[in-house]
Amino acid sequence: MTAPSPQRPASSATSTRHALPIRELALFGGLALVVLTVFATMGPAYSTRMLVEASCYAILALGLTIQWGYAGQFNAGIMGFVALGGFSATFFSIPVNHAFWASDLPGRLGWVLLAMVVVTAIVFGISRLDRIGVPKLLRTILAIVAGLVGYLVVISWLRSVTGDIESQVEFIGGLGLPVWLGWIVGGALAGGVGYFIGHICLGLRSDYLVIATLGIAEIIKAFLKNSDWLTRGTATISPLPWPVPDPGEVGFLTARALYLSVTVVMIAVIFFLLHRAYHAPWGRMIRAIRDNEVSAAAMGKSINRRRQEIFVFGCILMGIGGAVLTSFNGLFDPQGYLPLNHTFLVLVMVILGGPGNNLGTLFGAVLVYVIWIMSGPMALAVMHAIVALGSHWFDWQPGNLDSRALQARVFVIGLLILLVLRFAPRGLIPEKVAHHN
Amino acid sequence: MPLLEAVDVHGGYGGMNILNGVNMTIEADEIGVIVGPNGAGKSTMLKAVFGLLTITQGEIRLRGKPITNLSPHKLVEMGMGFVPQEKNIFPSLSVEENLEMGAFLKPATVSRLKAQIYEFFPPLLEKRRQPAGELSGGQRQMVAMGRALMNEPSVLLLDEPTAGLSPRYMNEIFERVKTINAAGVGVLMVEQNAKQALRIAHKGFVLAAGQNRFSDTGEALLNDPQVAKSFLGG
Amino acid sequence: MTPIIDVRNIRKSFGGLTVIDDCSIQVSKGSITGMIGPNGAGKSTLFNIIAGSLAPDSGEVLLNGQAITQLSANQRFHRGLLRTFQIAHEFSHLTSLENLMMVPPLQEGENLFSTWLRPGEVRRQEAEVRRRALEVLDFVGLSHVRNELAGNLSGGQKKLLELGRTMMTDAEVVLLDEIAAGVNRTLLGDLMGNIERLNRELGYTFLVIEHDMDMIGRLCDPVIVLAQGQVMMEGSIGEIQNNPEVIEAYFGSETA
Amino acid sequence: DVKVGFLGGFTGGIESLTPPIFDGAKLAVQEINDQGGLLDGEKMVMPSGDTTCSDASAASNAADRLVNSEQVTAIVGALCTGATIAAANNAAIPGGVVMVSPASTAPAVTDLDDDDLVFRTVPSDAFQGEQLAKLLLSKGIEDVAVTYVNNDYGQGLDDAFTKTFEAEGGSISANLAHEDNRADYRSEIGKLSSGGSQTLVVLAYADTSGQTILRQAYESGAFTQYAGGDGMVGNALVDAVGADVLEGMIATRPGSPDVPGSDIFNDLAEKADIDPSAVFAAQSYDAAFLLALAIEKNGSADREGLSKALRDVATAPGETILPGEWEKAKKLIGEGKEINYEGASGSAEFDDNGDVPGIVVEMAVEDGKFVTKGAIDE
Amino acid sequence: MNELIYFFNYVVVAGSVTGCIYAIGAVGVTLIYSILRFAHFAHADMMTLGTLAVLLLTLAFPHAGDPLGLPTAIVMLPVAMAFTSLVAVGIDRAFYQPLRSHGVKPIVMVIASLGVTLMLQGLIRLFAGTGSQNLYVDARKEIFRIDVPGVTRPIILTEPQVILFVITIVAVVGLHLFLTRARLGKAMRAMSDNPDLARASGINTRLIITLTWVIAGSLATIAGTLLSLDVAFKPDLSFFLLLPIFAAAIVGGVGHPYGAIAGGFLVGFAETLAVFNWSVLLRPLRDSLPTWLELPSNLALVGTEYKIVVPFFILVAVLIWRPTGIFKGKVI
Ligand SMILES: Nc1ncnc2c1ncn2[C@@H]1O[C@H](COP(=O)(O)OP(=O)(O)OP(=O)(O)O)[C@@H](O)[C@H]1O
Ligand SMILES: Nc1ncnc2c1ncn2[C@@H]1O[C@H](COP(=O)(O)OP(=O)(O)OP(=O)(O)O)[C@@H](O)[C@H]1O
Ligand SMILES: [Mg+2]
Ligand SMILES: [Mg+2]
Repeated sequence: MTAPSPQRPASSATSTRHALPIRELALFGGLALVVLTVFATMGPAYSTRMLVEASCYAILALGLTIQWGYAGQFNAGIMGFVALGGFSATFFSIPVNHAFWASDLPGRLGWVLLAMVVVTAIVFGISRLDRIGVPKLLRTILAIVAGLVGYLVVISWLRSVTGDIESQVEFIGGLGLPVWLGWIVGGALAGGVGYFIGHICLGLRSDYLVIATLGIAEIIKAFLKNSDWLTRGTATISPLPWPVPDPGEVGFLTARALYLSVTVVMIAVIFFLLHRAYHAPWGRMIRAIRDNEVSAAAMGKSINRRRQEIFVFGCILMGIGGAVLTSFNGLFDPQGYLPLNHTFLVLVMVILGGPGNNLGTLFGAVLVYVIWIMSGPMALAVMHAIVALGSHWFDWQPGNLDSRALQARVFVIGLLILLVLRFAPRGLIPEKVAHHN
Repeated sequence: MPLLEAVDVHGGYGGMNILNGVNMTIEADEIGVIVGPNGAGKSTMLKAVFGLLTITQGEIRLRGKPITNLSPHKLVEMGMGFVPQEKNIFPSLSVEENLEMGAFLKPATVSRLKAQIYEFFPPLLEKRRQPAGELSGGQRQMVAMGRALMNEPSVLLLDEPTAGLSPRYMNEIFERVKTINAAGVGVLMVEQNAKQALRIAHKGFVLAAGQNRFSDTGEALLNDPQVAKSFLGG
Repeated sequence: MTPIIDVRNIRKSFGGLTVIDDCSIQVSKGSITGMIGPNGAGKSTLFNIIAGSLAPDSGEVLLNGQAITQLSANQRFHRGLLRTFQIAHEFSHLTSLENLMMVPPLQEGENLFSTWLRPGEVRRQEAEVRRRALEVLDFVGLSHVRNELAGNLSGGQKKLLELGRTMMTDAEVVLLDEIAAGVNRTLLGDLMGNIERLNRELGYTFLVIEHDMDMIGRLCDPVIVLAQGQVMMEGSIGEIQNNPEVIEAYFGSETA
Repeated sequence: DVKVGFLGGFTGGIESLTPPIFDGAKLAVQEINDQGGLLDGEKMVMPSGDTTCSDASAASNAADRLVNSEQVTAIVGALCTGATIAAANNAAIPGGVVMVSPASTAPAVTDLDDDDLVFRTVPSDAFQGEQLAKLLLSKGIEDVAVTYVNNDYGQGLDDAFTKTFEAEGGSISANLAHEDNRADYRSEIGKLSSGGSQTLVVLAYADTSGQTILRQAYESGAFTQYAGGDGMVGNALVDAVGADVLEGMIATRPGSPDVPGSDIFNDLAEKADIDPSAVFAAQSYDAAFLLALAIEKNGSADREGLSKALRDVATAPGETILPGEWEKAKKLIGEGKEINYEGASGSAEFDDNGDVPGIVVEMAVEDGKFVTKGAIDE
Repeated sequence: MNELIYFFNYVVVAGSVTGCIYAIGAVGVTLIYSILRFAHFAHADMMTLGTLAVLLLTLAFPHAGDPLGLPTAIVMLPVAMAFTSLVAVGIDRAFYQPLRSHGVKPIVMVIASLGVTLMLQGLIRLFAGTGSQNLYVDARKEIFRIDVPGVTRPIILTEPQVILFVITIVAVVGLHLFLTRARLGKAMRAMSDNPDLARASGINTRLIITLTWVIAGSLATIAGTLLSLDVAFKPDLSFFLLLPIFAAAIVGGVGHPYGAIAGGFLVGFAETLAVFNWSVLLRPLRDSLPTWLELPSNLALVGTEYKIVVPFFILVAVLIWRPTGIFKGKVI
């Protein structure tokens, strides 16, 4: 028994099936208009920058739309994968620190890493002791004790080596390789971590996944932030090389336009791949699993593998997007990865555009990013106007005007989420229902 | 004055009409049975009566009073009871609590009625502390029925109450419906075990594609060869 | 001849309550075996154990003489073991047609890389699958709602969809859990004809839980009676309907 | 109009420190406009951008907006070091825009490869940390526990402090980073107090972790003496934690009470209803004033040549210009004379890296207020 | 002995305080989860909002608590609770109710609550500024230093901590009684199970939902106020509590108030113990240790900078070991 449910995508999609995609055209036309307005008011250099960033966010949003829109996995840890991608891009592209490699530190670090592997292997071995008849309780106790002791030992070694790295050579430096290599590895790294997380969490309920991913993102960030030997921590690394000539060489506009063309090509490729996959039986299977796992298992689909696959796929995109974004920003700062900017904003993009609809996601990414960027100055202007009126009528003189105005931006993003959910719960360009006649 | 009256009811889900002018009348001492093919709109009709659906045209009256689009808990206060076809229990509440919820508006009579229900469905007594979601299909059906009876309704809407029940309980349900009807409760039920249902029915309605196809006494429908062939399985 | 399904000494209890109690049954190849029993006898639980949705506490399940107890539900599916659910488990946000189209195993298009690298092959298979799905929809009388989301179907239509899914791929054994409940009797008559045909012509084996005696009577031989987690008796429908114990436990005293 | 931008952390980690700093800069703008404006009577305007302090992309974005959309001539800011570096590398340096930061204290700014475009009116933490260490030792405090906020500010300050303190014979029983903005620091305080020191040095912000730590440290009863860096200076802190608790707390901050500019600035600020002792307000005033002088000297609102002009007006030789003396300066520049700005926070003698020599002031809590005790001698 | 007192002060007391706060927060989250079926991310900001109300009231009447000998904030608590409940109900009507009647998936509700979080955060900061403020206006927190004979260190407890312990117990017991005994409590659970059927049983679902928000809003106010009494009011304090609170609710088994308590204390103590420097406890043994074994000065499991990650390790560990949480996350 269900209450009258207005969720009737079938019929709504039916009615517009054959006509021109008027809705899409109108929305994208409107978006183009908005972007042009920005170009006119903010100048081409800044606006191109905005577009590049929006395109990086679009890659992130596509990653999320796969996970959430396709498969119903709600990943609230986007920030973590972005940070991983950013780290990889940084590590590959910045110059080699010769002081580090000339010292005995790489060797020592290598030994510690080896010790880490050995300890893990020992603990793993102990945890398998029950296979040869050791009682389970004893095995568990042994494993925990060995793990704890091993952990404390390795950690103290690691602390000493990293302490020396920090005091002698500051940090280990980079690899001095082309940056696109870092992007690819960033994707792989994020995918790898995604695999690990998925392994633990995907069996859980969806709301647990939200919390777990939220936490893991914090862990990744805490690690990057506090591992000064690896990332320089809060001291930040900049500038980062670009795959195309940078503004110092060819000026802001040209450099950014070149960068934009790189990201646009990437998006086009990703888009094409996703489109193919979604409209193939693969997409149908994923939606089926999202709907009803018990039944999908009974229909012979291997749920865990598929969920894993899709989670990793999404994470890879997030890693790549994060890498591209970080390179563009020209600065690696672990503290700069914030849930608000790198998780919730992406979330809003996907909600607004339409989870599960790639085109909608793209639309959402660009629109929301423009709103996000413009909301700062706009909030300020509005606030100034209000205060001007307020002081005129009531002699109201609030302090901290600018600070307060910018808080309003957080408010606006929140309100935007709610309004979209309220009036277009499935996004402005909703997921389509497949029809066959 | 008829107990329940539906006149030219139109309605559906989110803009699409499923019911295209359904008429039904039952008197206070009558059992009405709705039969028809799957997807005909039988359940939709019951939901419409019970206020779970927006009716776009037509009227529904209870004892002459219009109840069109009244909210369900008002109707419960007016003595209506409903057993839905699907999702008809509270899965995480124990069996006993499910029954108590049935008598939410009449807390005073809970223990007396509970005892009655257990007597009627002995398997539930054993399971009364178990969450209803862990019950077998048939046991769930018993809980659903029991829950509706707990309110001592004066009009009872039943959507396939015997689906999934063993023959023994199916028969008992029909008996029970007869008994409570004899005590003055009007019953409107949807059934796919149509032959048995029509046997106890005073009125039968054959619904197809959201419209009345035949309406007559139960007996007459049973004996109509065309009805039997197309709707009752020969 | 080895039975196609051989359930050996299965036990299952839920928190102290034993639901299946050392139960063994055999289903011989090519039969339509019925299973009846009072509500709560453990029939659906036994199905879940055979199909792999539930793990037994002890005992073994064999399919064609091979132990499958350790296999997961989806692996059992690939061995030709199909089932329906008593409480319909449709994919509510897929259309009826898609509900059926997603069933065939090993579709090329389910591999992410194939969708990118071999689009032609994927499309060809897809057309084939669609053709079959449309046939099945026709079969179970749901063609007119093929583009409707399955979640919006009526109760009976969902049950029909459940049945339709088992026809989407070549099965060895099909487990049907009360498909008749909620299905219009006229339509059910047609469906029974089709089940018989599948059984005769394609050699499907069926294990059918049902409370509808007409259906059991028309289709099934033998019939197993389950009560309180144990096999009470096994025999033809005639034997069963005349057994006083079964009458007492199942049919109720006043009917037979 | 001539635009000089302001970059600050209006939201995020230092959002409560930012407004007074912005006020300092706006005070300079106000004066300049009141006293005849820039160049040919053009008005100086100051668009602002929010760096959020911690988010590099927001910082470079805000900077980019100032550089490319607002087309500013120069920038006051940013405040947090990360933001300054991000803004410089991504917008200001490629765009050839001079930045003068009034608050970025981390040593990293010194090493920036900046085409001589990045300056600051605040000494590097390296210096303040040393001075704080020496100050404590000179008061006979030789055994301390240190905690610092885990960011570039806290870390830089801590590095310098620890090095000097230990080198000069002090001992540090515990040295602990803490995350900003947590609810509870009892476990941190537990660790800090486990070494038995009676003095706790807190290198954090008065609004956030610093305050909570002091309050909880007092509640734990483990310490008798507190000390802190510039981030801890603020009467709000005393009000919040309790005057009797903090009585005698020692602190340092950059700035110079002895330069004549300081008193003038205090007067000006008080007249404009701004707290003159607010951290970095004076530095911010100086940054804005200096940039205005440089623009005047450069003779146009162009970015070209501004950094050279800035060095000219800031450093000796030349006639001394004090805060508030815009008219005089304008006149002198008009006459083609050399000038040398001596600011509210110091002499602003930039070295090759764009850093200023530090003057660090000793502060103490007395009678429920932070009072300035005078510059610390080298 | 000194070391034991030290342990008591820094682990037992600190852990209990954190635990209590997490627990009350987690109970609220769990309650909303079990009735409305979604993870309410705005809970932490409801805490802040409630505390803000308390703060404003306290500022307005700084001495209201004096005659009772209680901190003014505590006296103002009921008023603030009423206010917050009202706001919570209003938010529900404006934002959640329409979604619910659309029959959206729970995850969409979660997202809506994220939206509410951001909105509340923006609003609170817009009005309250950003700095931190003490809830003891014109008053001083009382600190009880209990001397243990023969030891130099005293046991330290503060007034708000004592109040916190008392209120936690009262709130939990009361809530449990309400949920299990009261008819309305059962109706709430029924509502969470199957809202349509609840309506078909004559249960006034609107009333239930309103009641849920009243309870949740009140609990949030209590948690926020007690926390702020113990530390200080800060507009974004609660965001840092959100994650541990959710970890606590899940670890305890979502939908189970006692589980939430257990989870809260587990997470609170885990945090405290993980960063505790165990070498302090070993210090008395220092002299009897062999000379080659030098006692490291820092024997904490993780540095305090990693404290924030502790709840998640607990979460993941518990979820792997027992996916439904300690108390078998069934609904209440
Ligand atoms: N998850 C569970 N937890 C506890 N008890 C359960 C669970 N699932 C089933 N049971 C109990 O096991 C018994 C058998 O249930 P089962 O569903 O197998 O019955 P059935 O024979 O299919 O009955 P029906 O004909 O009514 O569908 C019932 O008493 C039921 O209450
Ligand atoms: N929630 C819904 N949204 C949209 N359409 C629905 C919904 N529920 C049912 N329908 C459609 O309404 C029609 C009638 O459904 P209804 O449930 O009333 O059938 P029924 O006569 O009860 O059938 P059955 O005997 O199979 O239970 C069906 O075609 C179904 O697809
Ligand atoms: Mg129906
Ligand atoms: Mg069953």
